[in-house]
Amino acid sequence: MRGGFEIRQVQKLFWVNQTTCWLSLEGSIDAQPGQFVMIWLPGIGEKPFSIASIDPFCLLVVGVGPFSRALLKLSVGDFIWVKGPLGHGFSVDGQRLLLVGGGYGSAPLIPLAKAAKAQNLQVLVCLGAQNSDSILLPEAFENLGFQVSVTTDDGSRGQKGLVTSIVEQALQESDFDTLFACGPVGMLTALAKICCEHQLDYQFSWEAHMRCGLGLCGSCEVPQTFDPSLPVGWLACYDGPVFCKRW
Amino acid sequence: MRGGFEIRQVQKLFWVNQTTCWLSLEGSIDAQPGQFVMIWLPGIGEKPFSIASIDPFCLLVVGVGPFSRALLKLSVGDFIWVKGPLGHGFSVDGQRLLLVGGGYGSAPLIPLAKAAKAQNLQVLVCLGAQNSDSILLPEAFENLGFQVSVTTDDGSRGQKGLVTSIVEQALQESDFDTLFACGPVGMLTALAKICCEHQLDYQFSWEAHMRCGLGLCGSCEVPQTFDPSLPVGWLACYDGPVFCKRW
Amino acid sequence: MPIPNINVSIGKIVLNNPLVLASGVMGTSPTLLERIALAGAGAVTAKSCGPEPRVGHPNPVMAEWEHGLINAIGLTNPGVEEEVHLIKEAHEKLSPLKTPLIASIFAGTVEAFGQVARAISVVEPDMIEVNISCPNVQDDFGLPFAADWRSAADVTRSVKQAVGDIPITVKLAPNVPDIGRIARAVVEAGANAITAINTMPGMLINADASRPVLFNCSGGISGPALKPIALHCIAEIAQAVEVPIIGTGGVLTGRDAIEMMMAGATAVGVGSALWYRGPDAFELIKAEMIAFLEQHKYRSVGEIIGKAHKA
Amino acid sequence: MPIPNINVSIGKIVLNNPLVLASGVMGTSPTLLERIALAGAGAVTAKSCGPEPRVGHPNPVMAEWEHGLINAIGLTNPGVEEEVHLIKEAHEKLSPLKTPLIASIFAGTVEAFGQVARAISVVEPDMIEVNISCPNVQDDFGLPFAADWRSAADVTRSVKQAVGDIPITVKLAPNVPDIGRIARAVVEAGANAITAINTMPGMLINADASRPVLFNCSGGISGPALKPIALHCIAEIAQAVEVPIIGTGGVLTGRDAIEMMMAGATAVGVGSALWYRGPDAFELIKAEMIAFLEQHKYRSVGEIIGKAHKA
Ligand SMILES: Cc1cc2nc3c(=O)[nH]c(=O)nc-3n(C[C@H](O)[C@H](O)[C@H](O)COP(=O)(O)OP(=O)(O)OC[C@H]3O[C@@H](n4cnc5c(N)ncnc54)[C@H](O)[C@@H]3O)c2cc1C
Ligand SMILES: Cc1cc2nc3c(=O)[nH]c(=O)nc-3n(C[C@H](O)[C@H](O)[C@H](O)COP(=O)(O)OP(=O)(O)OC[C@H]3O[C@@H](n4cnc5c(N)ncnc54)[C@H](O)[C@@H]3O)c2cc1C
Ligand SMILES: Cc1cc2nc3c(=O)[nH]c(=O)nc-3n(C[C@H](O)[C@H](O)[C@H](O)COP(=O)(O)O)c2cc1C
Ligand SMILES: Cc1cc2nc3c(=O)[nH]c(=O)nc-3n(C[C@H](O)[C@H](O)[C@H](O)COP(=O)(O)O)c2cc1C
Ligand code: FES
Ligand code: FES
Repeated sequence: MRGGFEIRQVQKLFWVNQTTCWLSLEGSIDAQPGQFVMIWLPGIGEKPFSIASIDPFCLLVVGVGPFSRALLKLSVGDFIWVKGPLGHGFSVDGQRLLLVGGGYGSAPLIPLAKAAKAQNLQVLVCLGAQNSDSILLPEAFENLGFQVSVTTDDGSRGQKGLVTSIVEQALQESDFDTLFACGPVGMLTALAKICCEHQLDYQFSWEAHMRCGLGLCGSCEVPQTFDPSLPVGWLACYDGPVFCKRW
Repeated sequence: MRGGFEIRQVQKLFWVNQTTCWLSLEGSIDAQPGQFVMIWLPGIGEKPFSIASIDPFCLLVVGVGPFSRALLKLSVGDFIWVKGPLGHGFSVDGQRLLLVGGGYGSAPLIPLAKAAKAQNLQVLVCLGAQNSDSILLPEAFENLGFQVSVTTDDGSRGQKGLVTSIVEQALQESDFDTLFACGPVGMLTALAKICCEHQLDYQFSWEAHMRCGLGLCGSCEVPQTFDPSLPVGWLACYDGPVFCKRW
Repeated sequence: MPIPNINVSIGKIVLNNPLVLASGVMGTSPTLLERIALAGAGAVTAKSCGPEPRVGHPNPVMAEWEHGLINAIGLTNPGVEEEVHLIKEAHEKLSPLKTPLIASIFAGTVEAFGQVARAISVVEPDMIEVNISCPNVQDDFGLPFAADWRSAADVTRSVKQAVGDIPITVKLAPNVPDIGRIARAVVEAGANAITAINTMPGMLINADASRPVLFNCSGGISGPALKPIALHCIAEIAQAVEVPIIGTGGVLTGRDAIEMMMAGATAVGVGSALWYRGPDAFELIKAEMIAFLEQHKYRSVGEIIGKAHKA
Repeated sequence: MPIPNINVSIGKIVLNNPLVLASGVMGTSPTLLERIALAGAGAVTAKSCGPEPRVGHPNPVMAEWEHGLINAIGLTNPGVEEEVHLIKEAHEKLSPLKTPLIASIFAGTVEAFGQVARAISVVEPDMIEVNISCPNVQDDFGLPFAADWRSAADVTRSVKQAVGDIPITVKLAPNVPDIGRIARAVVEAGANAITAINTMPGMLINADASRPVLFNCSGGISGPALKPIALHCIAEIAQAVEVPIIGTGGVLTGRDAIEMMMAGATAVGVGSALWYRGPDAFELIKAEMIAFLEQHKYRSVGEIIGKAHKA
């Protein structure tokens, strides 16, 4: 019954920056890297979150509005309600992987990186954010022994500019089998174009406005205007959030 | 879902006497000796029947009225619908077993005798019926190597009189650990008295008018007037059909 | 911490636990009612009885499906004349156990309801359930009185007048557009409590047989599939009236019972659980309720009644 | 033996198989409707649209429970003005696939129903579904029109007048005492078909949270638990009227679909199965239907319509 709510206790909180928290929950979750959950806070609301760690089950929460801030007000011992795992995650294809994250897009890439490590694959990570503070968890990748390149909008850390620029550089410098990405829609659309030009296989985790999370309400459709490779009527919660393109 | 109907094909028919048929159904049934099933013939009705063989799943049907006669009109390849196994069966207790059957009461005793055989137990079988023809399946027990004593009302086979009389004789001649019986209510009531006098453990399969077969409609209550050892509000389909008495 | 208190009261009737045997399920004789009382029920409801004896429908009368049970017993009962003796006998058996006894009645007309109620009231059950919602006898009696607030209120008044001091609970049907309206009408007409809900009309078809499974074709759904329907009805009723509710439908576990009470029930009917959980159903559910209350640090089960509407 | 024929017709509309995408499930955009047509549906129904845009209810709007789903989406829709364009676009996408398109409408008054229907009729969907039975918008609209045969008939007449030649199907609710009566009323008022049923009102409560799970508290039950309720309603309707029925509720497998048709449905709505069986639900159910028909030596699916009442 993946579509029902189960209670989970908050076991640890680790503040990554002023608005971002790593939430460690009790137990593990039987999920694939890239799957997501719906989190319900009774009386407050329900929103989708990537699974940032499978065992222990963790979330990476950026406080941007009412729901995420309510999550950040939780204390150790408090409870949240979890529906999931939902959707379809990444499949670890290829030997040389390029991981690209924008903002909290790091979250689903962490379990993916772990899986790649377990298989001894070659991984380069590119992370983009507004500024130095909001680059999320480069150390999570570095601790696995992977190289991390960073861009910030204001140049306060790594290269100044968009993450797409270091992706282009990376693609020029070496060969990759698959590009994995999660981040804002604009970033993914740009990356899709780049991958198309290079005929590079990719797996993108799309975000969209989710309501039911079960594939029935139709709210989370991602249109082909965002990526012409998407099939017609593609639902982020049901067919995705990960879309796999193999040329 | 033991309480739903499943379709079964009739695979063999073997006429035991003019009004009695051994019905062999497709497959086996995951049951204990002494459990029963409800048989549904769409458009005709639904009645309880003992499981006369577990593997292959067989019934022993005596044609006495509309439903049983309809069952006897079936041909090989026809279908019946089975709800069950239902209720609680015999538990093979003791080393020296006395099996007592009246009429189609032989039916649940056959799988019990098989189980006793498998455990190398000592078994004596007493069967009673109106006449020679209606003694049901003594050979089923004889083929297992067990001795069968018979009484008939008219003396046309075995001893003349009621089965209780040969039971009394048997109890005088040897020691038994448990008496197992199935047959008409009157026979069981008489046997209960005998067992009480001998302080002999017994397991009786009671019959009663069954409707739901699931223990909810209350129709199959067996009153303490039939056997004072029965608990209050005892339901044949739910607590039984087998009632176990240990002194 | 002391064990949480699980006593509840329906008006002046005190139950040592909130679990009430639902009408028609197992409790068809004094000895069966006694059995269920001994098995730990807080109160027991007798099978509904009507003006005349009824044998009920031919078999099959009941079947399990993947998500519940369905039955069309057809209100088998010995008729009120005989039932009076049975209730008397049951009462004598239950008194020493201190288990309240709820009689249950049905009839085909408003007047007959009053007559059956008057006859039963003579033997003084602790409460009388007015079953205006059996879905399985439509061919004999037409639409249940629970279908309409006016007829529901008429029956309630008729029964109330007939029974003197004996409190009455009116049993409502889920297949109505606005159960809160009906609850209001029967409470205004004198109902002391409401039992919600009876079974939901349904049908099983066996595709191989190309036939309805039940002889009566349609029947009443009970068990797990009924629970959210019951919760909705209880919540609607709890927001419409103040009287105690005996919340019934699909309770199999202590958690289910807790949910019913959070929706607004004061007591909890238990029927199909006797199939799903076996003869120890009452003790199992009770133990699970107590464990839940302890885990969540409630001191008494009363604290959770209607809690889902309060937070 | 040749493969059994599974074409069916709802009036003059021919479906290459009996499976119809149920309203509100996945088909909220022209591209999603196209997707479902490509996935093998015999016809598709668009999400119900009303006079004005509605965002629907806040989250949680949906949850799975042990025996089904529950939702209170709250009739999210862009309003009829925008919907007209979407239906037109969907129609263009579906025409080459030869998949009939059913628009679905709702409104708060009899007049508004007529207005929405007229606006939609301009873009000529193959059929218009008149949703008088959504249980999730009671706070905004009061009791559904499906609650009463008179109001159901009034809406039907109003729509029928507005749409000219376009056939209409009226979508009924299960939580009524006598669905056959309502079916008769809407058919007399001009309905060309009946869709039965919409979801059943229900509620989930999470005991740990002591709260209803859905933001809207109550919601509509769909999926497995709904099937016997739907079968009962379809059987009642089939015995009351002659028009085709789109039997809807809890169909997950080919066998379920067969049961619906044996109960009297001409076509079969499929909604929640998209969750339970995944994106191939339509092809899976279709293959299972064909296998059943072959096994039982039916030559055409038409032979089983209403068969449960005939034997
Ligand atoms: C598949 C999926 C996975 C997700 N995983 C995560 C995750 O792992 N961690 C996480 O923190 N969130 C994640 N989100 C986003 C999350 O579901 C909420 O949308 C987010 O927490 C904002 O909700 P809110 O109610 O707090 O703010 P809202 O009121 O919804 O938003 C407040 C403001 O912030 C803007 N905003 C919303 N989301 C973002 C964003 N991601 N970046 C920048 N601005 C934003 C809005 O446009 C609005 O102006 C995910 C979303 C999806 C669809
Ligand atoms: C637990 C249980 C197990 C059963 N197992 C078997 C079984 O293995 N084989 C089997 O054939 N039946 C068995 N029965 C009996 C069976 O369920 C039916 O009652 C029987 O077949 C008669 O049904 P009918 O509709 O044919 O006749 P009915 O109309 O019910 O009865 C016709 C006439 O026969 C009489 N009668 C009914 N049953 C018997 C009987 N057993 N002996 C003599 N007269 C009778 C009735 O009183 C009536 O006068 C069992 C019953 C129970 C409760
Ligand atoms: C076999 C059976 C018989 C029933 N008979 C009656 C009855 O006579 N009167 C009545 O009011 N309800 C009757 N009901 C309904 C139950 O009292 C109860 O309302 C319903 O089963 C829902 O509860 P459950 O899910 O716990 O079984 C019967 C239910 C079943 C299963
Ligand atoms: C998420 C969801 C949204 C729905 N929206 C509508 C709707 O807008 N209009 C409508 O008439 N029915 C709506 N329904 C009801 C379905 O059309 C269908 O009647 C019901 O779900 C039962 O079928 P199922 O069990 O196959 O899902 C909705 C159901 C679901 C699950
Ligand atoms: S959120 Fe409802 S379909 Fe994806
Ligand atoms: S037959 Fe219904 S209780 Fe036994």
